[in-house]
Amino acid sequence: MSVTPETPIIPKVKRDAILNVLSKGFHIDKRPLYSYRNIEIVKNVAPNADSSVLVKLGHTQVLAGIKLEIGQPFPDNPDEGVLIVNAEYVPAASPSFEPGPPDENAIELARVIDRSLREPRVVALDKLAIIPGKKVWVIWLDIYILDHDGNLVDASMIGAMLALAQLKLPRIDVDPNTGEIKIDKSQRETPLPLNRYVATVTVYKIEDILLIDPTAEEEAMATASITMAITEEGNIGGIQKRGLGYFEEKEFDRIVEISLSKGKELIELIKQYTK
Amino acid sequence: MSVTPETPIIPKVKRDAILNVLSKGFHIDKRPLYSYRNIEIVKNVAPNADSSVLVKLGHTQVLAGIKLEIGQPFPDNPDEGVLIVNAEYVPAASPSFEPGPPDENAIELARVIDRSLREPRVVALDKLAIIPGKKVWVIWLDIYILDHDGNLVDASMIGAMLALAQLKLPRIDVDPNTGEIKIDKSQRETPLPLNRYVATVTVYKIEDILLIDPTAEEEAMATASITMAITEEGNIGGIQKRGLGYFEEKEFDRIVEISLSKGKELIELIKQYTK
Amino acid sequence: MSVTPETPIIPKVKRDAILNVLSKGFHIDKRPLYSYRNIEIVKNVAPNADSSVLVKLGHTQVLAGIKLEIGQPFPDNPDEGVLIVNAEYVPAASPSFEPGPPDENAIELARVIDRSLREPRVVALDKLAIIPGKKVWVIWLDIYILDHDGNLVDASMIGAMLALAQLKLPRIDVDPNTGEIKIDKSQRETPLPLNRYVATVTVYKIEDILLIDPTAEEEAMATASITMAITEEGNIGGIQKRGLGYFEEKEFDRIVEISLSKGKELIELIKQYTK
Amino acid sequence: MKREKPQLIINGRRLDGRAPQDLRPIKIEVGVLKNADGSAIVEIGNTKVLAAVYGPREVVPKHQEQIDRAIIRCRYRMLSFSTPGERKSPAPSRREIELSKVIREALEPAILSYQFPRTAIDIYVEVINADGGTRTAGITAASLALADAGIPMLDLVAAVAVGKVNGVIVLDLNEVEDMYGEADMPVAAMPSLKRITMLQLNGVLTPDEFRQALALALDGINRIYQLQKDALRRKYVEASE
Amino acid sequence: MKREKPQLIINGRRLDGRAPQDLRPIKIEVGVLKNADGSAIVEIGNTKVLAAVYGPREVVPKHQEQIDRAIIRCRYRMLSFSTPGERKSPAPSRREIELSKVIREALEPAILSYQFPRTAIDIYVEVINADGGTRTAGITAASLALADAGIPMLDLVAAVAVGKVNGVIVLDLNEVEDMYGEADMPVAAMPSLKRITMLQLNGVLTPDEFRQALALALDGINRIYQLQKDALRRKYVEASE
Amino acid sequence: MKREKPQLIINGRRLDGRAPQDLRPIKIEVGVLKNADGSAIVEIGNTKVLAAVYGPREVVPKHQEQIDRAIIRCRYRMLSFSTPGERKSPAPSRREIELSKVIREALEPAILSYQFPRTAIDIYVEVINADGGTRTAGITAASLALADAGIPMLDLVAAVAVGKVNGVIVLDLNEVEDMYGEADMPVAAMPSLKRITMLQLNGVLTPDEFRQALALALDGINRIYQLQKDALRRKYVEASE
Repeated sequence: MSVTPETPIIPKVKRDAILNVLSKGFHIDKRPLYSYRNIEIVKNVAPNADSSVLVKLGHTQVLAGIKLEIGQPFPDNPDEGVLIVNAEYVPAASPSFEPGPPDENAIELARVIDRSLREPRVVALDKLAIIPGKKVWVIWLDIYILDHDGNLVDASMIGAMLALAQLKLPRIDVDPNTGEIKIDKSQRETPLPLNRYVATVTVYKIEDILLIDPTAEEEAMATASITMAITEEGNIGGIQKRGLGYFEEKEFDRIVEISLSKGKELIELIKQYTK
Repeated sequence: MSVTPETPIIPKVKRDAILNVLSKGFHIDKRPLYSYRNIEIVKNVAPNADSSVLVKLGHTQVLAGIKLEIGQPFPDNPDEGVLIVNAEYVPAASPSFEPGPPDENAIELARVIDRSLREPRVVALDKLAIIPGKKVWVIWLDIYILDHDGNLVDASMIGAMLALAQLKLPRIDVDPNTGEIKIDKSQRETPLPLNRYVATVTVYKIEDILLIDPTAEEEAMATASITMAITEEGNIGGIQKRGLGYFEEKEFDRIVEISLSKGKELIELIKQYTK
Repeated sequence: MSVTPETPIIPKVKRDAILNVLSKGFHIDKRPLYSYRNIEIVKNVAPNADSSVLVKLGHTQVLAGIKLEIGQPFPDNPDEGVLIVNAEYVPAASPSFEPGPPDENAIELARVIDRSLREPRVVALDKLAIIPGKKVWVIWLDIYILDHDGNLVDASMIGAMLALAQLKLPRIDVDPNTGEIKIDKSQRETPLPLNRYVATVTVYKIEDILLIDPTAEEEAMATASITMAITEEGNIGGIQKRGLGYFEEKEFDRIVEISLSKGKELIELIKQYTK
Repeated sequence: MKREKPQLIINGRRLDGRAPQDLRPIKIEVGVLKNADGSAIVEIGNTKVLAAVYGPREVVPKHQEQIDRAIIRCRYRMLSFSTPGERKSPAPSRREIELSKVIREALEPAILSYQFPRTAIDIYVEVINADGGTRTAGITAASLALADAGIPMLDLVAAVAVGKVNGVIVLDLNEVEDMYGEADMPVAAMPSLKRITMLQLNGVLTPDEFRQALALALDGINRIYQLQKDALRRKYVEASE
Repeated sequence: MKREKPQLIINGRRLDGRAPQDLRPIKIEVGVLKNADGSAIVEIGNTKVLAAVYGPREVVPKHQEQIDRAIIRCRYRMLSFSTPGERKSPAPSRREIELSKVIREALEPAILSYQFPRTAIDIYVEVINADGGTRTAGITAASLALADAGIPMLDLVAAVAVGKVNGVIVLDLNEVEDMYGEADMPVAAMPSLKRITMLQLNGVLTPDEFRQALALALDGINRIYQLQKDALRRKYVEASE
Repeated sequence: MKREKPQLIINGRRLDGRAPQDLRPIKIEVGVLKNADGSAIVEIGNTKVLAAVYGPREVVPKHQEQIDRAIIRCRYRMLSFSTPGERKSPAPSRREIELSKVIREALEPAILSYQFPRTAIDIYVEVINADGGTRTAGITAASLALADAGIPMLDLVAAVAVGKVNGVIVLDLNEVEDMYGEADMPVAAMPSLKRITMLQLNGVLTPDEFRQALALALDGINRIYQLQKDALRRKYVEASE
């Protein structure tokens, strides 16, 4: 069962103060409404992973890591590699997160990231077959939310994109007799083949104000959000509305405009860190 | 742990009123004690199933559906097909049902239906081997209780029996080289081979009164019930006593008599709908 | 999550009385502090098991049983048999045990027994390959705590050791054509090959007093315990400290001394019962 | 989306004969269960979804209770034989968990939850047959079941998917179009208030295509809204006859 | 029931030498555990079952509590090494879940639950060795464990299976007879009150065979009942010595 | 321990160049998370562990509450990509369940739990990269996170493993030494009080080797203790600047 979450209680005084700042076009940390917080990237934080990256978006911290395995393709895509995305809200990240298997929020996050990668064909899965129909690369992409200060989807997508972009495939040797495949992780040459970069931009709605990249405090006041995956080419590669509230038809022009422009910005940033 | 269920609270006035009617030989809806409510059958409600049927027994609604797969036989019956029966009390069906995996009541229901089919060899499983010892037909029979107004076992058994009797096996092609088997669900010719028809008759006990097919209101007053699976030939192909109460030794002659006579009636009805 | 267990409440009068006896060098049942209670062994309590033994250590009762199967070796030990140890605190054994899958206490118990067998190489797993790299003996050792009156680890280890020592491998026939392996459980000749015997000795600490083999009442007063696996040769083959308390550095000479001497005693006893 | 795209639109017509902006045939019935406080079945093409509502009722377990509003609990589920291909495992899939949340959030904005503090409103969506558009049919049915249960709402919620198939923006995708098409965009709205309560996109659209698709979805939603009101009226009339 | 039926009755004798109406050797011990409020072990042939009872005690979790009676909670379980063949997985099987309910319902009619409102009586049935008749041995043992725990009952409950093997109605099936026989019918009763509290049938019987089988079961139950009373007396006498 | 033992000590030096009594390089940072009440990261060689603490806080579920003390709840967990080889399944392994208990019991003796009745102190240990010594690094980090959260303690707890490798007693095993060595003995202590709060041994040691190993472990623990205090001082100084 999906259940209405508890609404965080925000004292009226604070609420009014925040609304006042927002209505002047600024976040409570003085950024303009349509600007992201400072983004810090730490690469290779988990050397045992095939690729890993820590993304700090303000105080939000997301750890994305990849394990590569050789496995079987899906029967309906026998010649393609497999990408599996999981996400977890680590209980360290917020007093309200509980230990246990991923809840609906973590599952939704993982599935939104997954679709934002899959639908615009970010990873060239068709180049990841080793023995077509039998053995393909399986990419396990795991996202851990370590500290929650708002805007988890965009931070996670940056982490996912960077973890993929950094990944180098290890050398493999196929024994011609037994057909056994050995991975030699000490040798990494080929970068994972990517078709394009994608970023997500999540637009939040607080009363009638649209904004991006809220802190946790601001996010608690939002009634709804809409995440758009934006491709390098300026297309929309995925959408997800979330939250107890709604958007009005007329708000969509503005939402698309913001998403396209900020998405472009984020993709530039991701590309810089990839070098 | 199996736990004593909560006893539904029935106001004394109502209780007395019901007992009064029953003691005169009638259900609260004015049927005689030993007659079934109106039975309505809707076939093929789920076209994606290989067979499906909706059974309405008064206000009780049960949906039975079948998915056919090709699988491996059980090691102790290598030359026989496989029949797997599951049941679920959908939470829509009653304010007291909860979402989640089948509880002991649903499991018991499924197992009673399963035994009532298996022991009298209703399905000719021995005719369902495709490659003996390796590949056989697997019949997944799933029963969903959609609306609970009493007497779920008998309604479910009618649904199970009809879903089986309606089922036509799809054509299969065995590739002589690879041994791969392909199902062509667009072509259905052979009806599922059945050995016989079976119905269950559940006799309930309210105070000292024996009756069949109670409404949910009546059923809540029963202390015990006994389900007998009756075969076409007039044999007993399965029994299950349920409930917190007991039966007296001397009551069994009457129970067997009722079960045989009503079982025959139900089998006639099922056969009519099969045509 | 591992959670601080509830501390059993012991009335001060009783507590003082027990401490008084202990401080004089005796258990509440009048044994000296460093002596085990009476040990009773009942062999072959479950004839369907390949080996089974009931151990009564005072009122503590532990049932250990073994099922043998033929299975695949672990990839990192392709030429060795497999030993899998599980333990369960049966809810019959104590008012505080609950039905359900093994909790952290049962898992810890199983893992301590497992390591006490594995690290000193009690079972000659290298002699349990049937077809090296493909088929090996798999030993499922299951330990059930039936009645809890203290000192479960030492009692379980006696049971584990005896169940293994009693086990005779059934005859197997490998079909040279199909490679299929058949077990003939009616014929049992070869005893399971063992390298050595091991016993565990658990030293408990109540206030500043060290003791072994407490009753449940005494055990409830212990702040910590330390289990040492002692081999025939007088080596230490495993250690586990448990409990909310601590040991002081200077206590370890005494703990090792007790463990070596009582371990030797227990091994003698186990060997006697093995004959 | 798969790579091999069969020809799905021929001479401006879809494989089932519809024009791009056509809905499939729709059948709606309200009040189909005895025990549930409210219920409805929606059939759209070969898709068939049952929704049932219980509540407002006491919250068990109690700790879920909220002091100022009713909580909405929602489960979307596919019956084991409802899908093409193999039997669906009854364990909730990640997809079902996500859609339970998405459907709940599509309905939340319409329900006057603050009128029933400390209660729960439970919504069960059971997919009987799946041929594309089960989540949107589920929302359409659930909103009727809520109305049937007498739960006060700002407006009904109606839903439908739009998508892009062989380069054409089409309304109300069926299973084949969903599987082989380029994009699938389910939308839910409170039609008379023009509020969008659910929006997802699987696939890629240009910004222009998105605007075009959204407009077509809202048009389809309005048509479904009329059918919802007819079905409620029918039940009301029958009941009062 | 399997198709290949080996010859199970030769010259009127069963494979283990018994006549059709014979029970296997029975050993009963009451009060075998220290911590449990009541306990008993029943051995019948090679079948060995331990039952333990705790209660009446506080109900945790509290919401299970009933204001006018004790709840009975029962778990039937087979130890991993208790069955022939492979190790049994410790996860509760559907069979174990059903039998836990069936055993509880066999005992409920005998327990004076209304004397202990807001409490729980917990019954744990552990199958140590399974050679046919574990549910009936479990009921026989559990009823003794209840008596040993001092729980007031209308009567003891005793149980045994009857069946049809090579066309003959026989008492107290062992594993082989259960597996290859034509029918297996476990029965439980309160012997002195002639109340039948459990009745199941796996297999096919004619109405006449059913009546004959039921009579034979009740006869066997009476014999087991005497052994139950002996065992209780033995414990009582020993305890008072 | 595996059978094939590669040469791990050559000319008195370990494969990573350390002498037997050397620790790996250690990096400690306190206060690394915004939301947690206390947090710390400990890196020792390639092992990297994050610990976070919440509490004392309200106990949910309430029935876990203890009237005279705070309960300590602890979870040790390895992230899916933290280990060499294949992806680790996120389901808690038996090893993780045991280590959660072992770590909790290593910390319990230091925490003044009786100052906070009816509350919970939650400790989350997340292994980011595993190269030997994750449980001991976890204890070292968790004790700092407790201090960072302001939880009163008798002393910090520091931990390290000792072991036997190619017959030599060595300090602070890395993954290869752990895997191919003869014994691995993790130890935790409150250094200034000389109290040992955790002790495990996997492998075989003679009584003499055990004494030698324990002494070496306590020596290593004292060195780590100094680094812990430095890290706390650093954070305090930075904070007050």
